[in-house]
Amino acid sequence: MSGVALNKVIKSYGDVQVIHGIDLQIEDGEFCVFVGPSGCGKSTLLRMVAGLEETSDGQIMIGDRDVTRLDPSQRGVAMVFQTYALYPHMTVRDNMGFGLKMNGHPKAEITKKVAEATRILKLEQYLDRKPSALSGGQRQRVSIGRAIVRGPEVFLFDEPLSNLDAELRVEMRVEIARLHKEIGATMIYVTHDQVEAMTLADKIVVLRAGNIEQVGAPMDLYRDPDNKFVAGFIGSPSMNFVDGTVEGGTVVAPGLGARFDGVIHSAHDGQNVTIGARPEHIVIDPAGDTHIVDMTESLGGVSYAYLTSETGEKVIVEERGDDRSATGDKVGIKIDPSRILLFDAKTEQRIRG
Amino acid sequence: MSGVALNKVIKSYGDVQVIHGIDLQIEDGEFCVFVGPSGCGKSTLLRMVAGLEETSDGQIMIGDRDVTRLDPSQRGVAMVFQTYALYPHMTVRDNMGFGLKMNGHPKAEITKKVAEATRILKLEQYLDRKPSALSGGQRQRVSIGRAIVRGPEVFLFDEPLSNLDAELRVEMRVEIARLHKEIGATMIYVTHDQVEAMTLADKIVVLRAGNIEQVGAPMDLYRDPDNKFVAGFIGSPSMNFVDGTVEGGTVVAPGLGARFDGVIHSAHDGQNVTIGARPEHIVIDPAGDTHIVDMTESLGGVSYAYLTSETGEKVIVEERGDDRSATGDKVGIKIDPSRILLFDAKTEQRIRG
Amino acid sequence: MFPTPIQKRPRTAQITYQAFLPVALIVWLLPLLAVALFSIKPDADFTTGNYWGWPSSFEAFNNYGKVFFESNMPRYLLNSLLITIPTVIGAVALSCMAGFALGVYRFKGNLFIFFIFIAGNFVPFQILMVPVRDLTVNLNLYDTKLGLVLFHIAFQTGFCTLFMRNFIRALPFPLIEAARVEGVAEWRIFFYVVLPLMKPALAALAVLIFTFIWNDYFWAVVLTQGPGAQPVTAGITEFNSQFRAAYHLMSAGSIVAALPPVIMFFLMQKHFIAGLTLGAVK
Amino acid sequence: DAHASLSGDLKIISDMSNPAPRAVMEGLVADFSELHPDLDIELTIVDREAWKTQIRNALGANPPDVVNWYAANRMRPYVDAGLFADISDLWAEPEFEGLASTKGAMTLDDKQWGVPYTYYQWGVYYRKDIYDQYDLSEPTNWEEEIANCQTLLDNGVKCYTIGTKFLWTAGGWFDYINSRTNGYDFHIELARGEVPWTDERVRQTFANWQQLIDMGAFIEDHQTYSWQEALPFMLNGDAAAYLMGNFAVAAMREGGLTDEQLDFYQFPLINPDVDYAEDAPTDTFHIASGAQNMDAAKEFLRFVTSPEVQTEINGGDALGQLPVNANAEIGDDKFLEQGFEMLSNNATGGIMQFFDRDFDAEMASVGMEGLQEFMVFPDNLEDILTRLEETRQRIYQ
Amino acid sequence: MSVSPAMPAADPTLPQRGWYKRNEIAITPWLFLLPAMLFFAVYVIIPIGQSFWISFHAWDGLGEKTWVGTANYERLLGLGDQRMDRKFEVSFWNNLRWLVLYLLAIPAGLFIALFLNQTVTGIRLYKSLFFFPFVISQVVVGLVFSWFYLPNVGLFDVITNWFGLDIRGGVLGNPNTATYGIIAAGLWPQTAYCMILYLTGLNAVDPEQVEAARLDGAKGPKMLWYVILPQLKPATFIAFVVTIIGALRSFDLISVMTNGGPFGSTRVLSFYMFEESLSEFGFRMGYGAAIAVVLFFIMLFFITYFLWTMYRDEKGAR
Ligand SMILES: Nc1ncnc2c1ncn2[C@@H]1O[C@H](COP(=O)(O)OP(=O)(O)OP(=O)(O)O)[C@@H](O)[C@H]1O
Ligand SMILES: Nc1ncnc2c1ncn2[C@@H]1O[C@H](COP(=O)(O)OP(=O)(O)OP(=O)(O)O)[C@@H](O)[C@H]1O
Ligand SMILES: [Mg+2]
Ligand SMILES: [Mg+2]
Repeated sequence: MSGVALNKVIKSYGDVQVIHGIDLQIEDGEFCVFVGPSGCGKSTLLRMVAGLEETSDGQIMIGDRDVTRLDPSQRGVAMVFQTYALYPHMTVRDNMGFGLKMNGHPKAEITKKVAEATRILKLEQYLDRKPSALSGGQRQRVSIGRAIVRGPEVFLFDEPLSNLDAELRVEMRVEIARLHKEIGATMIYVTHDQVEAMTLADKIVVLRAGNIEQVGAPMDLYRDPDNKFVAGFIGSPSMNFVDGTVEGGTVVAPGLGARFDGVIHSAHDGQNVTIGARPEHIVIDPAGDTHIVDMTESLGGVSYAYLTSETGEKVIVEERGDDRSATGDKVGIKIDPSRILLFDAKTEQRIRG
Repeated sequence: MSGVALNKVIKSYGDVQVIHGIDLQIEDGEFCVFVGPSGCGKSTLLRMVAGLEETSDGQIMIGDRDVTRLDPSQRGVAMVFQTYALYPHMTVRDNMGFGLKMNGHPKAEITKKVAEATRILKLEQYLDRKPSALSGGQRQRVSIGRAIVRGPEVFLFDEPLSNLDAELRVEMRVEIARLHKEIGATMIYVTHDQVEAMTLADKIVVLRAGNIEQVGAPMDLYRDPDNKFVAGFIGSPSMNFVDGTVEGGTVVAPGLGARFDGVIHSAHDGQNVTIGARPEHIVIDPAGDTHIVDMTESLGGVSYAYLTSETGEKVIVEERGDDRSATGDKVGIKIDPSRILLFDAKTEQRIRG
Repeated sequence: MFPTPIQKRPRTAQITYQAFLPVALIVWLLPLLAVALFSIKPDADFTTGNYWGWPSSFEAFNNYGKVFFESNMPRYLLNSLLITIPTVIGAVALSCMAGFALGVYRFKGNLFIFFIFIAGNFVPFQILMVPVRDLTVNLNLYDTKLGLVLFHIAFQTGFCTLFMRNFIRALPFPLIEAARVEGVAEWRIFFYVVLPLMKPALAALAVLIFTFIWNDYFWAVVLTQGPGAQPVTAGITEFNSQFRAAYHLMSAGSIVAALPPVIMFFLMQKHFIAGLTLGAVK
Repeated sequence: DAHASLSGDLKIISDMSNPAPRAVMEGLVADFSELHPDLDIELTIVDREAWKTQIRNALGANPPDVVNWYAANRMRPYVDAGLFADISDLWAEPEFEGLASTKGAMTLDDKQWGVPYTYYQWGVYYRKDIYDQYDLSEPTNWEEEIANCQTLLDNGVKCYTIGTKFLWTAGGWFDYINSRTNGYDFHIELARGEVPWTDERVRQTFANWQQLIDMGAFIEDHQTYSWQEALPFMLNGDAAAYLMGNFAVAAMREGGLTDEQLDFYQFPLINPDVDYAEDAPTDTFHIASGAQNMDAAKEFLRFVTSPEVQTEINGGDALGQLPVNANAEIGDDKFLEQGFEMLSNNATGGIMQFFDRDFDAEMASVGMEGLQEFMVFPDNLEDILTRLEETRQRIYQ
Repeated sequence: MSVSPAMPAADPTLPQRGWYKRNEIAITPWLFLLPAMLFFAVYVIIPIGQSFWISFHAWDGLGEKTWVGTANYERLLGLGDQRMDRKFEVSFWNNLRWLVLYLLAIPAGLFIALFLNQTVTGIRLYKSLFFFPFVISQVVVGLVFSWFYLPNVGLFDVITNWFGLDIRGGVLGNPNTATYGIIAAGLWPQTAYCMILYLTGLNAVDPEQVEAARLDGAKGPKMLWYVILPQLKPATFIAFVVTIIGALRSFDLISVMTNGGPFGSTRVLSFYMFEESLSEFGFRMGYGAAIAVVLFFIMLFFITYFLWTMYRDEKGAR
């Protein structure tokens, strides 16, 4: 029983409220990822759970203990920092054992726990090095090791991989996934990175300006976002948005050079909507002539074509075949109407059917 | 006439040789990208062209001038640094005009050239700001502008975008492509980023430990690499490699649970080979049972399945459909034999036919 | 932040802290406050033994008036200025150039020369006393401000070079490379690129050297004599013998002597503190 | 005449930095420049203590024309180094006959190197009112001295004030007790390094001194005061007497003591077999050998030694000391008169210049430090004497 | 493209460049170094050598030098059949006292820095005022403290009298306390100096490490000892260096406060050498130089340590 529950938590710095009463339930053993644009409050929220920031109002529960006013060290949490925050003057072994030592655990126990964490993270050969003699990935592993040793109920990660280079990032991501499977603790993870969020999370929490926009499993958010913000935020390259209007239950989208029947109730007649379509769901029709190819970018197995419609709206299309369009081509596009999403142009909320 | 030619150039720091006699021909107006693992000598080579590092041996030609022993300022090159290297105490305008001013060009000429570069880079409204009042992308634009103003024959870029965040990086990448099209000068560009290399380059130079592994157009390298290193380096996620042997002109690949006929001359009989297959060219066969799905990573439109074969070899497969495999599944795989690449297991050189 | 920000402590702790701060400050500055108190007392208070009590009459104007109009103090102050300011300019100029050379260029002996500067700076300066005094005498600069200035420039150059070199080292090197690629002559790089970026270091160092030189006593005693060239630190001892046991005047004199660096410190506080740490704690 | 033709600059450095002498010096210069309107006189007054170290530098480089210094042995380093000008020609002038008594003190190697401008007696200045209050009279011998002192101490008054921070005041006490105990000749032998400090006779001197110390005759903490800082004890009546040079009188008067309160007696006899010897240091003017304006400098020396000027500057309202020119008049001042009387008639043992002028410089510095220590920790005597003896042996080997 | 080349180098027929131009990068540093090196050599480096030279002579600073070989050192250190110079011995031990006790400025500075490392209103002013003593000339500090220590009327004595303590001779008049009294006066500005070094050091402490330690349950002194102090190492190092230098250079305070007394008990080497060389009864330049050389060797020990540390850092940085 060590899920995390936030009840109407609020954080203010002086007069400025940055977290506006968030309710969130994270189950025991769940891997929960916070995403959102920079400054939306991800780190703040995480640090409130850790106890590093005071909670201005509301309640934080870990398991069934109310920890809102407890010291960080008493909450049963461990945190992994973006900059590793390893103690530079201690060896890897001492870094990992430091927390236990501070709390007066016997030497033998510390040794045992460090050994176990070392095994899990394959750090055996580095135990006597100082952090400065380690690569970025190794450092981050040590910092995770330090968290493991303390045997917390909840692990907190604040963008742990963003200081690593691309290759290492992939490696460490897999490592963290494995770790979660192996020790099964509750984890809360803040990231900027789409891929990390999508691949690691059991549950993604999308934050925006101190509020939760949507909570859900990664593919649910990807396929079934509640609003334009989430739709645009999840997925890379992001979803294409074009303006449209509803005319007799039909959505007219000049930017796509298309009309979509039966995707909306006629009740919405005359309403301005935004139509969302992911690049991989749009197919180029070489026979058409509604769009011009501005540019193509080939990444090898996949290319992206940047199109401009007659209305001036930009559309990105993914191409995977061996024949791909070239800059300057005049083309048309095709979309399976079942793949498009509709949003209210004003409220930006999803219009479901 | 301002291509760049390197003839057997060598760079040593004291006793340590880091560039081992490189020959390279870059045509006038070409966009050439250097890639390679960290520490392979990309920056060093670029800086040798710029004249910021002395050339220990060999010859560097720009156009038909031998510039090997010339000062940086006399080579007709301009360089854009990763950290922008803008003079923080000067306005954008002064930054761009500084080089000309120091070399005694008349004011009117400087003004004209700065105006032109400003126009190209759309920096008009920032001319009187100091660099500290600009965003990262704008700063990098100014630093490119500074290069343009000098009207060099060759532009040199050392990881110009790696200090920018993901979104800006995409934007600036497009900008640089446009710039190249517009002014048509020869450009040499160092990067770590797959996407930048693939999308910008006319010609990619793959370096490894101070030697050139392969030179070619991006898609040529992707589809037709000369050796295992290039095959593995280009493309993300990288190519799968499994061991195989040649038996009577047939390649046997236990790790793929497959045999490939007619892909190799029987002359290679008995030879150990490495078989390469890109994730997007492998298809999962739910009916098979040669592989176990260790883990899947879903990024939305695409998922990657991490499989282990009976031989213990790991294979990554890309999945795009709506039905994707799940962790723990037993599956088989299928590959179009025309898509596989063969490498000599020892020399790691490509075996063509 | 360590220790825990007081804002995160209980209200009582905050109040205690806020209240304790001024008390601690007063205790810390007690000797100074005593001098300030002395300097506004009348002479009579000392003969009657009222050292620490309330002044029996307020004599600040009298006492300070005496200091300014009936002693050599103003002359000493002027000397100090005429010694300190040229030294600051000279030492900063020399060390800027040396720092640039040592910080930007790689050449044989770079580190060695740098270390010589540092080592020379940490030498117990008494060892220089006799030879430097002789040199000054031979140059006919004994008891001149110039003699003092030249020596101070030379000696401070060690410290300043350490400071400047480390500062320049910390500047992004691509700035210099960028200028080189643009064909800017080396000396122009110094003037147009490096120097403008060193402004904070220049300010910090200038303030620091100002205090050092202003407060120098040893060399003032060794290289000068009399009110013709001596700075205020040496002057204050003369002042003291002139008014021996006249605590009120001595206090006023001391305060006047200490004032300029104090004013400098308050005006340029930020630079000053940066100065203390910049060159040292890298 | 010669006076009118003087022109150019005259640079004088004087160490007369205490208020009264300072005024005298400034007056001197003012008068002199009135006589010679074309002469540009630059007077620098430096701290008396500081001057003792600065004179070398001053004479070495860019020297002034006229400086203050001291007579006798104290001139030697500068004479040997050729920094003082030989002014034997001046002494040959008839006007200088009035100075004949001091010629010896100004002579080294048979030449004269400066002129005296003042000298002064040492002796015990005491609070007559306090003595009267306790019905004491001026002591003439050691027993009376001790008895007086005991009475004062019993009444909570210290017998002597003294400030030994700058050491030399202790030298005065040694000069007196030693010469009273062992006689002038012995004292000078000791000064010349001819007698070991561990000599029994020296010990006797210290034994006598220790009597006073042990009974608490001196004020406490004297090692932290300069001589001026020790004055208030006498002014306030906490101490009754001060063994000092006559220059102290000005300061005592300025401190508020009237002539009724203040009186003077000659240091009492200790050993009845020896004659009185007195400290009477001579202060002097010298011309630097590198002087730029030799004529003006010499004229200035003539000026300060002339009977009129001597009378004026040594008067009770000025320096309050004794004039060196026999033709000058002693100021109308009871201390000057008493002093002159004492030196003329009652100093048959001899005249001492002072501890730090009679002894070799290094010996003097080590010695005075030892004296100061002795005054604070008399029990360290043995150690102190060993130390002094070691130094003597090294210096006079 | 429309931007025309602006570089002179684009001209293939390069004019022969001047010798300076060709060697610009090699020559420039030396030109820039020249004035500073010249000054430094004339006023610092050469005089050090001269002092060594003088220390082998007997010289009164006026006449000719007389070569005496190592006689000065023999007398100073008591080699051969002589006793070690008493004054030197006293000075040397006093110097050690200075060295050891002066280091108290470091923990004291740290303590005050920790006390002041808060963000409350006006804290900047407080920090400045606490730093104040460092800005004041040591001469003034010396005067102030000698009044502070005056027997009977000095504030210090007044305060100690409340506690029934009476130091005989006053702090500065008692040979057992005088040196400590001066050191305490010296500690005052030095503590302020260390304080400011630590304040800047504390600013640079990685807040994430502190947070990590907080999560690890380290608090108060434990946190200070295990996490903060190791990070303050550079500040400590500098504080150590400047304090050592200050301790060995101590001259102004002694000269102003006691002039070496009472009876020479507060002498240190730097003061003693000044006394021997240039004071009233001094002018034994050779002997003074020998003392300076000994002081130099003591200092050299620290200089070497400092340079060695710097050298290691430099190597690491490249
Ligand atoms: N100490 C503070 N005082 C005032 N405002 C603060 C403070 N710390 C954070 N904020 C504000 O709180 C908001 C949330 O900040 P937070 O660091 O949680 O964002 P974030 O989502 O983690 O951003 P990023 O992705 O850039 O790390 C921001 O608007 C920020 O400006
Ligand atoms: N000044 C130097 N002295 C010695 N070796 C050096 C020096 N500079 C670079 N090297 C070595 O030269 C090799 C090439 O370095 P270079 O910086 O060119 O690599 P790179 O490919 O640009 O790497 P990265 O992608 O990390 O920027 C490296 O092995 C490096 O260690
Ligand atoms: Mg954050
Ligand atoms: Mg590089």
